[in-house]
Amino acid sequence: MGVEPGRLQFSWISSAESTKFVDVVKQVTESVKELGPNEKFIKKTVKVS
Amino acid sequence: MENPYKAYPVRIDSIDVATQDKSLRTFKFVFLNEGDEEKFAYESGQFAELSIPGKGEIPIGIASSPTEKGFVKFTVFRTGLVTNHLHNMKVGDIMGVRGPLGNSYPLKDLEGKNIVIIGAGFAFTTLRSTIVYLLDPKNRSRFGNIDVIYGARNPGMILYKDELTVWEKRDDINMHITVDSTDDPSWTYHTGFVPTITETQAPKADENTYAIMCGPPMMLKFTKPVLDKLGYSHDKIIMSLENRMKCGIGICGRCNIGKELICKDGPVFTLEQLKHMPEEDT
Amino acid sequence: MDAYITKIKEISERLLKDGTVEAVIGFRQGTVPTMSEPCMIKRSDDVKDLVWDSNCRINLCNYLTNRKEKLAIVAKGCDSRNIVTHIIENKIKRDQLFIIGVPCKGMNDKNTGELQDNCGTCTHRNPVIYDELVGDLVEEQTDVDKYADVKKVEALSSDEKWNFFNDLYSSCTRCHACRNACPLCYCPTCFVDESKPQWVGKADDAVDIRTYHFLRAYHCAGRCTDCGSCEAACPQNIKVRQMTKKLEKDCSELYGWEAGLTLDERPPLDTFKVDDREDFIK
Amino acid sequence: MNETLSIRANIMKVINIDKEKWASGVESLTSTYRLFGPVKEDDSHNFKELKKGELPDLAYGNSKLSPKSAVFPPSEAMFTYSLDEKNENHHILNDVKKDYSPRAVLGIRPCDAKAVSLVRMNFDTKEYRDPYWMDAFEATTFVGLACDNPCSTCFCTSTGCGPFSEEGLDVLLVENGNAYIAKALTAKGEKLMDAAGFKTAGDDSAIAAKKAAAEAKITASIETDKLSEKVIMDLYDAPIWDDISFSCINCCTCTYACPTCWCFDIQDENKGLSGVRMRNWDSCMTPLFTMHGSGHNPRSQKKQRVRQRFMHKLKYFLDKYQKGIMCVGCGRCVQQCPVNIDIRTVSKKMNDYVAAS
Repeated sequence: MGVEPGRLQFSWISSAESTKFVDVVKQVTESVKELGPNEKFIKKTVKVS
Repeated sequence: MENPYKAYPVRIDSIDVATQDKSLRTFKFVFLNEGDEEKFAYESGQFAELSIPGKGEIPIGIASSPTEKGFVKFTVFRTGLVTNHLHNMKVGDIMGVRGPLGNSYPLKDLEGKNIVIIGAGFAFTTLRSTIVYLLDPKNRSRFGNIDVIYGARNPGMILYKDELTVWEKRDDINMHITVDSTDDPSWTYHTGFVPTITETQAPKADENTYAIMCGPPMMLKFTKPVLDKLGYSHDKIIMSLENRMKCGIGICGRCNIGKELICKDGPVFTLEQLKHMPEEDT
Repeated sequence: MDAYITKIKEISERLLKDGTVEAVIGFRQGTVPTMSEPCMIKRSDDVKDLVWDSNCRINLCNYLTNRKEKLAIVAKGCDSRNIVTHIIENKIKRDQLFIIGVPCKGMNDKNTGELQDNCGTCTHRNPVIYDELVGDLVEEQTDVDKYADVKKVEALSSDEKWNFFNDLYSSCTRCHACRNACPLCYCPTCFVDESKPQWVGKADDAVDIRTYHFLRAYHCAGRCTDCGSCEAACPQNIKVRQMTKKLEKDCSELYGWEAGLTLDERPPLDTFKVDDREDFIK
Repeated sequence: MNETLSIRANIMKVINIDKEKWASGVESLTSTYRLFGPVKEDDSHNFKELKKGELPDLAYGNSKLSPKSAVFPPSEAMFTYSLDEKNENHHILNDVKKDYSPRAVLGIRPCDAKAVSLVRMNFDTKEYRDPYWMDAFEATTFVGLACDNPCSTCFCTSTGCGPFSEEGLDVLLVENGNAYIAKALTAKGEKLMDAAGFKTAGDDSAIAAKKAAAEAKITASIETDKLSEKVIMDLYDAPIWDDISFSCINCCTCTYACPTCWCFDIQDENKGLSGVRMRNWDSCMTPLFTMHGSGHNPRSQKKQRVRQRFMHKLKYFLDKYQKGIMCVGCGRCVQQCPVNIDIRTVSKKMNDYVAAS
């Protein structure tokens, strides 16, 4: 659709795996930061005439 | 010419919880700009769009009477997005009121006539406006007998209790207050549905007597045959309708029923007129 | 086609006369050369109105949703696959239906008069479920590349894809014909129509338009039969299948799934199997 | 009618425009006018604001969507507001600055121009004047292009319009070999002709024959002659609506394509602490159109909505304004309806319906 691959990630984390949760969140945050701000799918002020 | 879509800025002056279940609140607004109150000259039966920037607008009947100055009052039932937001607003908050919109009860034409006002639930607001107008010392003498039949689900759901108590004590208006049911032993008024009470309490029809009705669809549906039975001709039964509205000025098209636009040609119609308009529900 | 319609009429008349069904859903003559109109025939005298030609492109399964009466329906291969999906999703019961199966060699595009794009790559031209056929089964196409156009889009870079879909939807007016013509889109309230809270903006804003199209496509993933109703219905001739087909392809590749072929299995996205692919999960 | 004719007679001026001078004339207009015209996109035309140097593509049948958007955009800002309580004017509506400088719609077909004048009755009433529609309308000069080759779905001649109809137009262009015969019908129209430098006096004697030829090509028609004598409630209760509405999928195609459909919705949309109150095209075909805040919907059924659309166009409007039906016979809904619901068939059913007494 045109959204960069790195912005969407699926992970399987059990409610008991707290450290994995923290690691995944850190890692995803890092990789999204690397991609920079998302310019697509962000609605600026509605465009009307 | 002014933009008819632009609301007059107002400040919320007071908020009163109107019923025990807190589903209705009465909001008193004062106009922010000098002169706007005069421009908002209205008559009983008209409505206005309450305009909350960021949320939208809702059409609400005006509950205050033109005889009451310095403010405009609305009693609002919490139901949709805008009304929910409104119920959470505070005294002092700024919003807008756009109007007055629609036609009004034809009170000028009713001078010299007897009037029976029949209302139920939270549709009593514009009828409150009408009663306050009729009872104003400057106006009362110009009208004949006034009967009011007002019903609510239970005593806690009755609107404007303080005023009803005062009116009850007057001898120039006959109040018939009823609730569907109650387990309150101290309840001294009627118990029963509005159509039933209308049948026993409403004056018999004559050339000089008019009925003004406003209420939920079920109450209207069952009160109409009662009025027929009492002999009211359909041009003497005046009703107020509601429909989804947006613009309030007959332009956006959604409230169209038959050839009428409810927001502009109504909301007040006689039963005679309504016979020529589709009841969309069916 | 002449033989088909004779048979359709014959079956319909019989079913209506002997009371097997209350009505037959089929097509009648259109008023413009490239159109036939879906219709419901209730009296055996009206069976003569039924037609079958290369303009019967709208998926009739769309008219079955939540119906209670016993019905006969004229069904091409794709219609029958959607009927299977409808039965699985409890939108209609199998024993309510008499399926008049029509082996199909494709419908014509309403604009060009040539074979419709999806029909050109259709691999299920024969009804997969039926009570009676109106003609001999036709040969299925085997040597077709269903996803040539999808592969082209897949090969684009992120930015190119983004622009591709921007261009694709640029003339969309949000009339929702694609959704309303789709037998899968039967939600009582579509997410774009949700107002409490509102999910999608209502202006003709590109972001909102795209949100509508891609979310709708996702809702149809694993259920879409590529019947082409959406594209046939679009008044702006937008190739809306570009999005739905990609998901159809994914379901085929990931789960070996083609929608609407069997009553015995639920679509992959609403079931869990231990051997489901999970290599996309990190 | 007579009154309009006499005004026209006073103003009407016939000008000959050599097609070779058309482009330079249009070019001269750009200094005073914002120009709108038919532009070809893929396989169809639509009215768009013309870019600098772009010419309207007049070799077209009619546009896919009607040119109503030139005065009534699909989405239009009405007000802006601030929700920031630190802002002095928070929660107060501010007007939106709009460009109502002169604009011209070039090449509008006579049916669509007539539609504008019908729609005006809705936006310009004795009680209220819709400022957005009216300001845009008043700023606009409508330059029409007569239809020499009407479509097979055109039925304008039976709606009180026609391929050479002048109603709602400021200028009517008639193609005549290497030239256009231009009839300047209003002062606005004359002004535009002047601005374009089109001054050569012309001769309109060729028009009558061309008009007759074009009208003769229109074979489709809509039957409406008995609609005015019908009783609203009879038609409303007529047993025709189940059959008419069965195939309808309740999309908005007919209403969005229609030049005489004007219904709109008002919406607030916020971004952070500021927002826009806007209006968007709406359609009586969607259940949301009449959904009450309580969730109750008086027109929850498809049949009710389809009936509303046709009753409004063919009966309510007729009775309300006594100016004919709310349809100009452009045929867009007939062509574009995904399931081929045809207003002509519906009108015939209504016209023929006799209530059982």
